Amino acid sequence: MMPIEIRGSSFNPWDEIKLHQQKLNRQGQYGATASFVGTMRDFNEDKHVQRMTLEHYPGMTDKYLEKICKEAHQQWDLIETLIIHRIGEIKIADPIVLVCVWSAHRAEAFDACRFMMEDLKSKAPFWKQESTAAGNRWVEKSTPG
Amino acid sequence: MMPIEIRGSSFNPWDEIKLHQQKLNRQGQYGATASFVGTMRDFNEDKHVQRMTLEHYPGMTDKYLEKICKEAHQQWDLIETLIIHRIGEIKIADPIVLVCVWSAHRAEAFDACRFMMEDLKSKAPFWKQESTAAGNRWVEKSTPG
Amino acid sequence: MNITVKYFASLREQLGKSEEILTLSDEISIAEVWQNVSASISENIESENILMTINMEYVKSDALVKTGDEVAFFPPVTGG
Amino acid sequence: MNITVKYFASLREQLGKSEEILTLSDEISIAEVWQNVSASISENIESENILMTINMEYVKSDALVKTGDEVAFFPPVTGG
Repeated sequence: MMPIEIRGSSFNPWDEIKLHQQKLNRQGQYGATASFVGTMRDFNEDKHVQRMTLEHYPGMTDKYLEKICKEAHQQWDLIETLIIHRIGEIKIADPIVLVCVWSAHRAEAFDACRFMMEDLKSKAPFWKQESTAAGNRWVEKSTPG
Repeated sequence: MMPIEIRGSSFNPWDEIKLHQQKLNRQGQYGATASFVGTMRDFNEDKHVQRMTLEHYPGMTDKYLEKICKEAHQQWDLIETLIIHRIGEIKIADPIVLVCVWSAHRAEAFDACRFMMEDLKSKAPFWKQESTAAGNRWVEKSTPG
Repeated sequence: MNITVKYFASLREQLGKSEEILTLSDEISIAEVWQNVSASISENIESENILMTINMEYVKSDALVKTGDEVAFFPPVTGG
Repeated sequence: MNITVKYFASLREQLGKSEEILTLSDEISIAEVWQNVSASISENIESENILMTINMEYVKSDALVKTGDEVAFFPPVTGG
């Protein structure tokens, strides 16, 4: 299945994983599930952040996330991957990204999940603009992985 | 909070994370949540497995899991950790272990989650006995991490 | 030959546009397209700090642009 | 001096008991306790393949056992 999804509104990552696992219907095959959730904080680079807007490159975003999943499946023996990424107006504590990987054994799940997040952070065409008391600012670079 | 829990009956890891996050009430502080779930497979070392029994060392198990959490908190800047581990009769597709880590940034969450799982796999006093068509057998070693 | 050029995030704001159609007389490199379109920005942006794509695939600055291509320029990405 | 000794998993089955109380005349190392209790097992188990704890903490084989200690022996763990 390897779904990727760009979401315009808030989502609960744990409900999404639970639901996707039910749909996947591969019980007894996966022994390992590694997930990462990135969530909006109220603080970044010395400033309180009030809200955020996530811009993206429509068309390329989907294409790039699909590429990440395909590369992970080529590099490791995986059963399934799931990526969900928010766009638009983000509120404090909103989940921004979910990456989840199912595999038979744990090394593959851990390695693939981290690879996918690092690749997404460095190359997937999304941009954050934060609103602070001092005005709006574009986030210039991601935190190191 | 750093809770650890030994569970005698089936649990849903995604419901547990969701619930614990609500109780934690640190919205806006964590930007990263890394989790790992180990699930019972129907196949191990060339044999179909029907069910499994997880034995443990009561008293030491809790103590050891708490030690893992404390060490992770000493080594990385974490907001919260959660460990749940099953004991007793395990059915195919039952979750066996959940490790979840909340932190401000992703490197800490990924590193701590993996460290906790590897330490748990190599030292926490649990033992698996599998039931196969050929009878019961003790699992002799864990898969490499 | 016509190409579509897209701009995102801070670069879109600096240039004051998100998309334009350029008519080129020759096949040129994407670096030359960047020199062209970035000439109007007062603060000089080094092309090393700009990501470049042709038809939604990352390319190096010496990649050639063909007619009908969708070219995009944007600052380092900050999703996830 | 009395100590409690616990056995788990395959070792518990091989020894046919999960716990016993031993009376020792001297303070001895946990390795010596292991030699004592494992003598009855037909297939020889190398002590390197056995994990040893005193009062629920992992110890090396030269650790000394004191009166009242809870000692445990078990095979490699396989949880998670």
